[in-house]
Amino acid sequence: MEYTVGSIAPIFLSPVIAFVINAFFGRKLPRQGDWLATLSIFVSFIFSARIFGDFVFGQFATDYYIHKVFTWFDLSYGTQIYKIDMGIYIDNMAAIMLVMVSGVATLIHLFSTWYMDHDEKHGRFFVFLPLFTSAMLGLVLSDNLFSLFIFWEIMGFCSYSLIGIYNKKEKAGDASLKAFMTTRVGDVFLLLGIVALWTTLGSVNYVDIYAAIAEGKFLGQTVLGISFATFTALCIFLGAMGKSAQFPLQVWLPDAMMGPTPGSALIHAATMVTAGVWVSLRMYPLMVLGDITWFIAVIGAITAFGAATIAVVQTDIKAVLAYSTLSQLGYMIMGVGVGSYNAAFMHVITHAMFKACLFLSAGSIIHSVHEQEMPKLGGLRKFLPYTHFAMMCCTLAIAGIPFFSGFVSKDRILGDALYYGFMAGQNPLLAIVPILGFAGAGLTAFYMFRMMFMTFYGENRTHHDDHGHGHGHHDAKGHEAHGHDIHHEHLDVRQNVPLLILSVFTLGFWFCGTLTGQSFGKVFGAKTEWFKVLVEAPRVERFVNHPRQEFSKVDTKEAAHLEHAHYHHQTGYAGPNPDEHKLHSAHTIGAIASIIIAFAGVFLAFLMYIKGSVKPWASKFPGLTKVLQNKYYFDDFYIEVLIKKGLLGLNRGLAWFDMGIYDRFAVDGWAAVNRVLFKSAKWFDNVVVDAIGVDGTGVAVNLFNLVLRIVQSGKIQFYFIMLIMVLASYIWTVNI
Amino acid sequence: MNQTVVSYLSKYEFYDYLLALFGNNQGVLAFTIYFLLALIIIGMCATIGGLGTYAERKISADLQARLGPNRVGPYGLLQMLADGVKMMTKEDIMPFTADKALFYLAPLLCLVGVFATLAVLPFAGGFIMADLNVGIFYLVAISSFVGLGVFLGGYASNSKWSMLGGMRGASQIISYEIPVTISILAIVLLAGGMGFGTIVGQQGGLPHQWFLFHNPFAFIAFFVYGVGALAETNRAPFDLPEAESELVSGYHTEYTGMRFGFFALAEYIEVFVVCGVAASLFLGGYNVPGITIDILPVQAAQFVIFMTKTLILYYVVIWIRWTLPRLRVDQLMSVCWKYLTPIAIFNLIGCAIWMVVFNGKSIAELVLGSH
Amino acid sequence: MMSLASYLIISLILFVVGLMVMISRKNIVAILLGIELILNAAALNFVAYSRYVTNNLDGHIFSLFIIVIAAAEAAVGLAIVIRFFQIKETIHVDEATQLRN
Amino acid sequence: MIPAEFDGLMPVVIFMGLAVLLFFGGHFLSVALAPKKPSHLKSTPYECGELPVGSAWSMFNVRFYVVGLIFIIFDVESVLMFPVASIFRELNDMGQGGYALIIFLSFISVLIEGIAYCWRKGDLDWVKSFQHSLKKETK
Amino acid sequence: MFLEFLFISSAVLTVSCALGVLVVKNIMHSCVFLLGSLMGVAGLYATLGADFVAVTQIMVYVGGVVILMLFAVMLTGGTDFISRAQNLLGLAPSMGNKWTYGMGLFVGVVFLLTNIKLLMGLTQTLPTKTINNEFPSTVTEIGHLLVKDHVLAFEISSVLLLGALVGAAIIARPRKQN
Repeated sequence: MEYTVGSIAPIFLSPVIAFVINAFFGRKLPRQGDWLATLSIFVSFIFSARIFGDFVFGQFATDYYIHKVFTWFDLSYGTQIYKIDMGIYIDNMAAIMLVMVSGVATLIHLFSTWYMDHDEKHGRFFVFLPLFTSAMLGLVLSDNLFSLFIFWEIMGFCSYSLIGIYNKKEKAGDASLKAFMTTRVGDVFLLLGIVALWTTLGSVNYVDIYAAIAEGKFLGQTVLGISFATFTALCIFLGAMGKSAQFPLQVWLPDAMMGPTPGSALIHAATMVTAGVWVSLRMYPLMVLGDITWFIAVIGAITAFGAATIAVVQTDIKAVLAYSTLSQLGYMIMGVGVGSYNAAFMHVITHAMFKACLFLSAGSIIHSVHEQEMPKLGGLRKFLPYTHFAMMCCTLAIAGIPFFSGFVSKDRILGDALYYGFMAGQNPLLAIVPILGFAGAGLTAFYMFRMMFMTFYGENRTHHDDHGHGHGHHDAKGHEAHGHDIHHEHLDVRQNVPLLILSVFTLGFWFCGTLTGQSFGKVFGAKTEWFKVLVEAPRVERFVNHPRQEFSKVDTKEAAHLEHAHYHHQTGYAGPNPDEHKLHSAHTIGAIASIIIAFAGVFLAFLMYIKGSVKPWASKFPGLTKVLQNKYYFDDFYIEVLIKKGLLGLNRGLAWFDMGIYDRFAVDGWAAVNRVLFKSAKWFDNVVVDAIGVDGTGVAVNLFNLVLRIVQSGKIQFYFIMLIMVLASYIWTVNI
Repeated sequence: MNQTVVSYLSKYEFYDYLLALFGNNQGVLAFTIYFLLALIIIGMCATIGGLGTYAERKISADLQARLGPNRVGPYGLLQMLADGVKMMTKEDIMPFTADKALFYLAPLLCLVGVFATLAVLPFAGGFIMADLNVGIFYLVAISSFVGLGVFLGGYASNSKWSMLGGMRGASQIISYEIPVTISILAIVLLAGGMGFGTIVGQQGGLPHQWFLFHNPFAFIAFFVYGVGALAETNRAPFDLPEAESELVSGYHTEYTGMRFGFFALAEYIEVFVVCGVAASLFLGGYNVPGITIDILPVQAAQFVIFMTKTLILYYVVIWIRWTLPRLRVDQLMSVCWKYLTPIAIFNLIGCAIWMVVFNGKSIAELVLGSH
Repeated sequence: MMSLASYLIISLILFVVGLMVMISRKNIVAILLGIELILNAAALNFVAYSRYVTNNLDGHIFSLFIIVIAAAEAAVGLAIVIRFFQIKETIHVDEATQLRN
Repeated sequence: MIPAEFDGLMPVVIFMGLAVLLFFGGHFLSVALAPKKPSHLKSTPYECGELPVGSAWSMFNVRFYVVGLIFIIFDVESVLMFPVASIFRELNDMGQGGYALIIFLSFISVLIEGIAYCWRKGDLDWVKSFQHSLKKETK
Repeated sequence: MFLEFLFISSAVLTVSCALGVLVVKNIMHSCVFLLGSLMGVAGLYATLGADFVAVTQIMVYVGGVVILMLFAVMLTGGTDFISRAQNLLGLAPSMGNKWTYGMGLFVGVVFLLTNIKLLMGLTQTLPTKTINNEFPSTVTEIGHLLVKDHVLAFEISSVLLLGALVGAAIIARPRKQN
C-alpha cells in the first residue's frame, strides 16, 4: 500500500472544506448543509479505515510508522537549531484513534441531523461540528507538539461555540465561558512546556523528543531548581489536565452539557477530552523520565472516585453521564500513571464508543420526552425499545460487566493499579490509587444502573410533569397523551441506527479477541490480542538517528524493513519481568475483585430503585449529599472566592488605587475586603481543605489574592511593564 | 544588479581616461558623474516647470482666444524668469498660529518626493540615472511624500482654508494612488519586471509594439492611469485641494514667496514625471523605431523621442485643465472608488488572463503572426 | 562598521525607544507609534539576519509580512481609537476602563 | 567594471540631497533678497478679511479616516502583488501560468470582496449621511 | 565608502528620530519624527541589499500608516486636546509627565540590560559569513518565494487584510446617535 500526502490529507481536509462551505454558504444549501458535514466526516472515515485496515490487518508490526515532515520555519543559526516542522505522524495508535474518531463522529453527525432538525441553531451547529472533528483528526495526525497545540486551541474554540450555541440562554453562555477559561489555565502550562522543550531541544517533534530522551539530552538540566524533564512533563500534563478535566480543573466538563446533546457526545466521547489523554500518552516517555507518573496516577484516581461520588446524587440524566465521563477520564489518566499504556488507550477507545452511545441515547430520550430530570422519567422501556437496548449495552459496558468492552479495558487498568499500588514496591501511600479506583468502579456500576432503572424501569412518571414548557398541551391530556407522543418509535435510520451500531462495539471481544479479556474464550480464531500487540509505549531508543522523511515521499509498508512483533504474553516487549507472576496474580485478583464490585453495585441499585427494599441513602447522610450535590463546592470556591472576592473585589480596590482617592472609606473598605477574604479563606480551610485533604491551599488563596490585587489594575501600560519585568526576570534567572 | 548611467558610460573608452583623471577612485568619479547629471536633470526639469507656467498661460489664452503673456521678452518668454525673481523677493510670511517646524518642512517633503522620482525616469537607454530593479514601484512609493507634504502644509498653516485643502488633498492623493498602482501592476505583469529598463525594453518603437496596444485591457489601463495621475498631481479637473473658488488657494493659502514657489515647482515637475512615466509605460518610452544598435547618437535620438512623447502628454494635461470643469468632492471620491478602482482591477485580471491564454503575445503579434 | 552587531544594536535601540514610548505616553495614538517602532525593530532584525547569517531571503519575506501586519494593526487600532474618542471624548489610555468591572 | 556598491542607491540619495540643498538655497536667497517687515495683522491666518475665530485644528469628519483605511489596505495588497506580478511572465514561460493565475486571482478576489463590502455598506459614498436621511424622509 | 555613508546617516536618522518620537510633546511632531525614523529604517534596508523591502517600507509607512496616523490625530481632537475627566481626576497629561517618563526609562533600562545580556551570549556563537558587496535583485526571488514556499501566507495575508478592512470599517463607521 502506498501512502502519499493525497491519501492522508483528506482525513483532515474534507471536514475543513465542509466547515468552510457551511460557514459561508450553509444557509443557502438544502437542509443547511448538514448532509455535507456528515458526508465529509464519512469521507474522513473511509480514508482512516483504509489506514486502519492496513495497519491492523496487515502483519502486526508495532514499530511501523509513517512520518512526513516539511519545515515550516527555521530560525536556527550556527550550531543552535530552532526549527518548527510540520508533518504527519501515524503509528498504530494514531491509526486506531483516527478510525475511532472519524467513525464515532460520523455516527454522531448522522444522529445530529435527526436531533437538530427544526432547531433554530441547526445551521450553526453543523458549522462547528465538522471543524471540531477536523481539529481532533488533525491533532491525532500531527507529528509535533506545536501543531498539536494549534488544533488543541481550535478545539477549545469549537467547544466554546458548541457549548454556548444557544446563546440566548444565559446559562449556556456562562458554561461556554467557563469551559473556555478553565481550559485556558491548562493551555498556558502546555504552551510553557512546549516552549521550554523548544528552547532546549530545538524541536518539538515527537520523534526528536523521543530521540533526545534516548540520547539523554535531558539529563543534568534544571529549571527553577527542578529537573528539566520533570518541569516539561509537568507542564504538559497540566495542559492535559485542563483539557481532560482532571481534578482541580474539572469544573467545566459537567457544565459542558449545556449544548445540544450530540455536541456533548462529541466533546465527551470522541474528541476534546480524549485529547488530554492523547498528549499524555504521546509524551509518556517524558512523563516516565520526569518521574511524575505517581502524580498522574493520584490525580486520575482522585478524579475517578470524586466524580463517581458526585454522579451518585445527580438527577439530570446528562449530568450523570457528564460525571461518569469525568470518572472514566480519571481511569484513563490513572492508567497512564500506573504504567498500563495499552489499557489506558484501550479505555479511550472503548469509552468513546459506549459514551457516545450513551449520550446519543440520552439525546434520543430527551428529544422524545422533552425531559431530562430522572425522577420525572421512568418506564420508558416500552416506548423507546431501541434506545433502551443500546443504552443497556453501554451501561453494562461502562459498569464493567464481563463480556463487555468496559470490563476489558477498565479491568486491566485496575489490575495494573493494584500491582502498582501494592506490589511494585512503591511508596505505600500510593496504595490509595487502587483503593480509590476500585471504589470508583463500584460506584460507577451503582450510579449507571441507578440511571437505567430510574429512566427505563418502574412506572412512567412523565405525567407528573407540570411545569409549563412548550409541550404543555400534551401534558394536559396526561399519560396517554405522552404515550401517544412517544409510542411510535420505529427504526429510524438517523435516530436508532447510530445507537445500534455503537452498541455492537460495546462487546469486549472486538478489542481483545477473547470473550473475557483474560486468556480464555477466544473467538473468531484470533491468534492473539491485536490491540495489545499493536499499541505499546514508544521505545525511545528506536528513534535515535532516525532518517527525516520529506513530505513528498511515498511510503509503502512493504518497503519498510520491519521486525515483526514478538509479543510476550504478560509483559509486552519489555522482556521477562521478574515480577511476572506478581503481575499475573494482580490481574487475576483485580479481575475477580472488579467483577464482584461491579455486581455488588448493580445489585445495590437493583435493590434501591427496582425492588425498593433499600431506601436510597440520601436521607441518611444529608450533609454528604449536600456536599455532593454542590460538587464539593468547587464551583462556589472558584466563583465566590477566587473570582468574586478575589478579582472583582480587589479590582474595585484597585480602582481606588488608580484614581488616587485615598480616604478613610477606602481604607475601611479595604479592611472589610480583607476581613471577608480572611473569613472565606478560613471557611475554605475548614470545609473544603479538610474534606479533601489538601493542606495549605487557604494560605495560598490569601497570597494569590494579594498578588492579583496588585496585578489586576486594569491599566494596560502597567500590564505591559509587568510583562517586561517577568520576561526580564526569566532571562536573568534562567541561564540561556 | 541595477543598471546605472555610470555602468553604461563605463563601456566607453573615455571612462577609463576619466577614471585615470580621478586617480582610479571609482567612488569619487561615480559621484561626480551622478552629481553633474543630477544637476543637469534638475535644471532641465526646473526649466520645464518654469516653461510649464508660461505654456499654461499661453495655451489657456489660446483656448480662450486671448493673447496671454507677451510683455516680458519675446512672446513673453521671460515671464517665467520674472515670476521666479518675484517669488524670491517677496516677503516671507508665516501665520503666528502656525506650527513653525512643520510649516518649514512641508514644501521640503513635496520637493524631496518629486526630485527623488527623477532618479529612475528613463530619459534614454543609457541616460537613466539608476535603472533600479524596483523602478516603478520605487517611483510610486516615493511620490507618496507629496501627499504627506500637502497634508502637513495644510495642517501647519493653522488656517481653516489650508486645513480643509490639506485634508482633501491628502485623501484625494492617497485615494487615486490605488487605481494608478493597480494600472501600473497590469503593465508590470505584462512586462515581467519592475525596472524601467525591462518595461521599456519589452516594447518597441512603433505603436503596435507599445503596451498601449498590447491588449484591450492595457488600453483601458492607460486611461485609468491618466485620470488617476491627473488627480494625484492635483491638476484640473481634480484640483479640489487648491480650488480657488472654494478654498481660496487650498493647502498653500498661507504660503508666500519661495516656499510657495517650491510647492508650485514640485507640482509642475510632478506633472512632467507623471507624463514621462505614462510615456515609458504605455507609449514605448524612448524606443527609436527600427534601430537597435547602441551608440551615442542613438541615445540622443532616444532622448528626443522620450521628451517629445512626454511633452505631448504635458500639452494634453494643460489642455484638459482649461477644458473641463472641476468635479465636486463627492464625485471625486465616487469616480475613484466606484469607477476607476473596479475598472483597474478588472484590467489587471484581464491582463493576467491574457498573459496565460495568449502566452504573452500582443494583439499585433497575434494578428501579424510574428513571434 | 557595517556588521550584524551594529544592525542588532540599532534595532535594539529602536525597540527600547518604542518600549519607552509605549510606557511613558498616555495618548493612545502615541502608544501606537511606539508599537510601530517595535515592529520595525523586529523587521530590521529579520533582514539583517537574512543578509549576514542565512543564505536565503526568508527574512525578507518575514519582514514583508511584518510590515503588512503593522499596516493592518495600525488601521484597526486607529479605528478603535477613533471610535473610543467618539464615545468617551478622550484618547487618554487610563480612561479606557469599560471592560474593568 | 563598476563596483556594485554604487549601483542604484547613489543617484537616489543624490537627488534627495539636491532637493534639500535646493530648498535651503532657495531659502537663503529669499532671506537675502526679500524684505522683512513683519506685523501682527500680516501674519494672521487668511480668512477673507475676518479675524479668525478659534484654531483650525478642530475635529474632522470620520469619512476621511475611512478613505485612508481603505487606501492602506489596498496599498498593502498591491505591495504584495508587485513581486508576484513581476515574475508572472517568467512563470508563464516556465509553463506554470495556470498555477500563477490561480494564485493571483484568488488574491485579487479577496481584494474585490473588500471593495464590494465597502461599496455595499456605503463607505465609498462621500455624502452618505445626507442621502441616508433623504431616503428616510421620502419613506 | 558610499555604503558606509548611507549606513551611518540612516542609522543616525533612525535613532535620533526615534528619540524625537520619545521626547517631543506634540503628537503631530511625534508622528513626523516617526516618519523620519521609518525612512531611516528604509535606508538601513537599502544598505542590507533589501531593495524591495526598503521600498515597501516607504510605500506602506510614508504613504499609508503615517498619513493614517495624522488623520487619526486630527479626528481625535488634534494636538492639545484635554478631556474633562483628565482635568477632573488629575490624570497624567496625555503626552506623559516625569513620572511616566521615569517609569518608561526604568523599564527601558531593564530591557536594555536584559537584551545586552542576551546579545553578549549571542555574539559568541554568531557564525561569520563573508559578505561581498554584491546586491543581487531580490524582487524575483521574493516573487518566487511568495508563490512557492510562502503561498499560504501570501493568500492568508489577503484574508487578514480583508478582515482588518471590514473590522476597522465597522468600528470607525460614523453612526447616528439616537
